[in-house]
Amino acid sequence: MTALDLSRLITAAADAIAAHAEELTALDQAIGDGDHGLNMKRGFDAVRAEADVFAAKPMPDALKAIGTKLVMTVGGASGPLFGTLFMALGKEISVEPDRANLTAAFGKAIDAVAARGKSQVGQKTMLDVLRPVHDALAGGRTVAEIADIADAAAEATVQMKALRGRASFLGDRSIGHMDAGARSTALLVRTLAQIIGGKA
Amino acid sequence: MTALDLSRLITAAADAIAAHAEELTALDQAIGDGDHGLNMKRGFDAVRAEADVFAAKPMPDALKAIGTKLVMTVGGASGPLFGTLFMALGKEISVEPDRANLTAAFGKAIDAVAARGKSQVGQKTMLDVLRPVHDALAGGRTVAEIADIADAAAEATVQMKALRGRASFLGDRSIGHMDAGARSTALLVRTLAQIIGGKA
Amino acid sequence: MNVGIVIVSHSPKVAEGTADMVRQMVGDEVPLAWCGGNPEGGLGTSVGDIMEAIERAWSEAGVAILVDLGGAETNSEMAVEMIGEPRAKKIVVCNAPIVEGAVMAATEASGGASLREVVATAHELSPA
Amino acid sequence: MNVGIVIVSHSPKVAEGTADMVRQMVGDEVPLAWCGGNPEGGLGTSVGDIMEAIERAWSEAGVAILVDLGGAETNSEMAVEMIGEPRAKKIVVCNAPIVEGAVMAATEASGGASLREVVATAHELSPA
Ligand SMILES: Nc1ncnc2c1ncn2[C@@H]1O[C@H](COP(=O)(O)OP(=O)(O)O)[C@@H](O)[C@H]1O
Ligand SMILES: Nc1ncnc2c1ncn2[C@@H]1O[C@H](COP(=O)(O)OP(=O)(O)O)[C@@H](O)[C@H]1O
Ligand SMILES: [Mg+2]
Ligand SMILES: [Mg+2]
Ligand SMILES: [Mg+2]
Ligand SMILES: [Mg+2]
Repeated sequence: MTALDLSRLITAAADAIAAHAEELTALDQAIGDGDHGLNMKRGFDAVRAEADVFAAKPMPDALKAIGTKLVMTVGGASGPLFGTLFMALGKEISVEPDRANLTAAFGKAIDAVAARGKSQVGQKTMLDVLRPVHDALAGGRTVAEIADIADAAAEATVQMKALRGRASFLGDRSIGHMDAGARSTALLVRTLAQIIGGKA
Repeated sequence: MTALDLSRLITAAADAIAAHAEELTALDQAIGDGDHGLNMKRGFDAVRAEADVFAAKPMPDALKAIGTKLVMTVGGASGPLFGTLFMALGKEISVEPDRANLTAAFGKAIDAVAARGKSQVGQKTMLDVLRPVHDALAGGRTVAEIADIADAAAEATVQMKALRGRASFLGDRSIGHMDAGARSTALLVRTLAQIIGGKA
Repeated sequence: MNVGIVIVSHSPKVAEGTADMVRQMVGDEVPLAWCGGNPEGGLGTSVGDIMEAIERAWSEAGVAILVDLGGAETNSEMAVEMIGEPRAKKIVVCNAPIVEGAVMAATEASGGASLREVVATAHELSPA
Repeated sequence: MNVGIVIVSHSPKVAEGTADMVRQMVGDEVPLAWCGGNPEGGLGTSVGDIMEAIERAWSEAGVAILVDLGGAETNSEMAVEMIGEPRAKKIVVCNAPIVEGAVMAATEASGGASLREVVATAHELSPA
C-alpha cells in the first residue's frame, strides 16, 4: 500500500465519521450519554489533520501512531478501544501485509480490544461487529460481502441487551436500540471496503 | 427559670463556644475535617443573635426553637445532633421543670441523638459525654461535680477508637486524640453548670 | 411522573458536576436538584438547602437523595424529618456512592421505575 | 513518602470538588492531583490529562487512581499502560466510588499506608 493509499483511506474514514456524527450521537443518546458521534469526530478529525504524516510511515508505525492519536483525542470509552485496535494492528501487521497477515493481525487486535474493555462478543458493543468481520476475512469473503456482513452485525446488536459500557446501566431497556460503537465500526468497515474494493 | 436566665444561658454558651472555637477546630483537624469549631460557632452565634426571642418563649418552645436554629445553621454532622438534643429536650421538658423532669427529659433527648446518629456510647462521640452527664444528674450529683464529670468523660474519649463520624475513617489512628464533639459538649455543660450553680 | 433525584454533597462543585452527568444521561426526563456547601458556602451541608432541593425535585412518585459522607447523610435525614408527613414517607436517603449512585438511580428513574426500584438500583452499588 | 491520589471524573467540577474534600481531610500530607473533561472540556476524560495528573501526584510509594464511570476507568487504564514500566506497576486504578473512595484512600495514605493497603481501603467501599 502506498502513502497515497493510506492518506486516502484516512481521509475517507474521517469523512464518513463526520458525515454520520449526528446519527452516531443519536444512537448513543437513546441508551448512553449522547457523545459518541462527537467523540469519534474529534478523534478522526485529529487523525485526518496529520494524514500525510501517518501515511509517510511504514504501515506498522502508521497504524500505531493513528491508534495513539485516537487514544489521546476521543475522550470517551471508544477512544482507548479503537485506539487499542489500531495500535495492536500496527504491532502485528507486516510492512507489506497480505490477506493472511492482515487477518491474523486483525484477530489479535480484536483480542486486545476485548482485553482493554473486559468484554466479549454478545455484550452489545463494537466487538459484535469486529468479530464477524474477522470471521468473514478469514473465510475468504469479498470486500463487498464483508461490508454487508458488518452492517448486518451492527443491526443484530439492536436486539441484544447491553452488558458493557453506559448502555448497560439501562438493563433490559437497552434492547431495541442499535449500539453506537457497533454502528461506527460498520461504517468504518464499509468505507475502507469501498476504497480497497474500488481499487482492486 | 425567667426569660432573663435563659437569655443569660444562651449568651454564656455562645461565648464559651466562640472562645474555644480554635481549640475545637484543632481537635477536629487531628482526626476529622477541621471544621467543628467553625460549625459550632456559626450555630451558637445564630442562636445568640435571637437570644431574646427564644428567651421570651415558654421553656419547651424555646428549646425546640434553639434546636431548629442549630439544625439550620451548623452545617456539619454536629448540627442535626445538637439540634435534635435541644428539640427533643423541648418536647419532653415541662414549662417549669424540676430536677426529676429535667433528668427524664435529658435522657430521652440523648436517646433521640443516638437515633439520629445511629450511634451509642463507646464510639468516641458527643454521646460519651452526654450519657455520663445524664447518669450524674440522675445520681443526684451537684452542678460542680457534673461539670467535672463531663470534662473527665471528654478526656476519656482520647483512648477510644472512633466508630462514628469522620474520625472513624482513621481506624486505630483515631486513638490518642480527644473527640471534638465530646469536648464541645463538656464545654457547654460546664458553662451552664457555672451559671446555674452560681445562682443556686 | 418519574421519581425525582436530589444530590447532596459537601462540595457544591461535586453536586453540580454530578447533576451535569445525570442530565447528560437522562436529559429532562427526571426531576433533578442539587445542593452543596454549608450555610457559609464552605465545605459542608445545609439542612435548609437540602429542604429546598427536595422541593425543586419533588415528584409524587417520590424522591431519592444521594449523599456523600456522614454529615451529608445526617443532615439529609434531618431535612426529611423536618419536611414531615405525608411527603417524608416518599423520600429516601440512599445508602450509595453519590456520583455513581446518582447516575444509576436517575437512569432507572428515567424508565419510569418506582421509588423502591430506584433506591434498590442505587443500593446495589454499596457493599452489603 | 505517602502514596499519591489521582481523581479522574467525567466532570472537572466533580474532580476538583472531590480534591477539595480530600485536602480538607488530609491537608498536604498526600500528593494529590485531579483531572476531568474530554479534550474539548465537555464531559468525558482525556488520556493525556490523566497521564499529567499521575505525573503531578507521583510518589515512589505508588499512586491510587479513583475514577467515576466506565470511560474514566478505561481511559485511566490506557494512561497507565502508556506511562509504562517501571512506573506502571506502582499505579492502581481502584474499583471504588470516586468521592468516597478518594477521601478514604487519601485518609489511609496520610497515615503512611502502603499502596496495597490504600487500594484495599478504597475497594472495601464497593460491592464484592
Ligand atoms: N467495555 C467495553 N468493551 C467494548 N466496547 C465498549 C465498552 N464500553 C463501551 N464500548 C463501546 O463504546 C461505545 C461508546 O463510546 P462513546 O460513547 O464514545 O464512549 P462513552 O461510553 O464513554 O460515552 C459503545 O457503543 C460500545 O460500542
Ligand atoms: N453518627 C454520630 N453520632 C454521634 N455523634 C457524632 C456522629 N457523627 C459525628 N458526631 C459528633 O460530631 C462531631 C463532629 O462534628 P462536626 O465536625 O461539626 O461535623 P462533621 O463531622 O460533619 O465535620 C464529632 O466529633 C462527634 O462528636
Ligand atoms: Mg457515549
Ligand atoms: Mg461519554
Ligand atoms: Mg468536622
Ligand atoms: Mg465537616
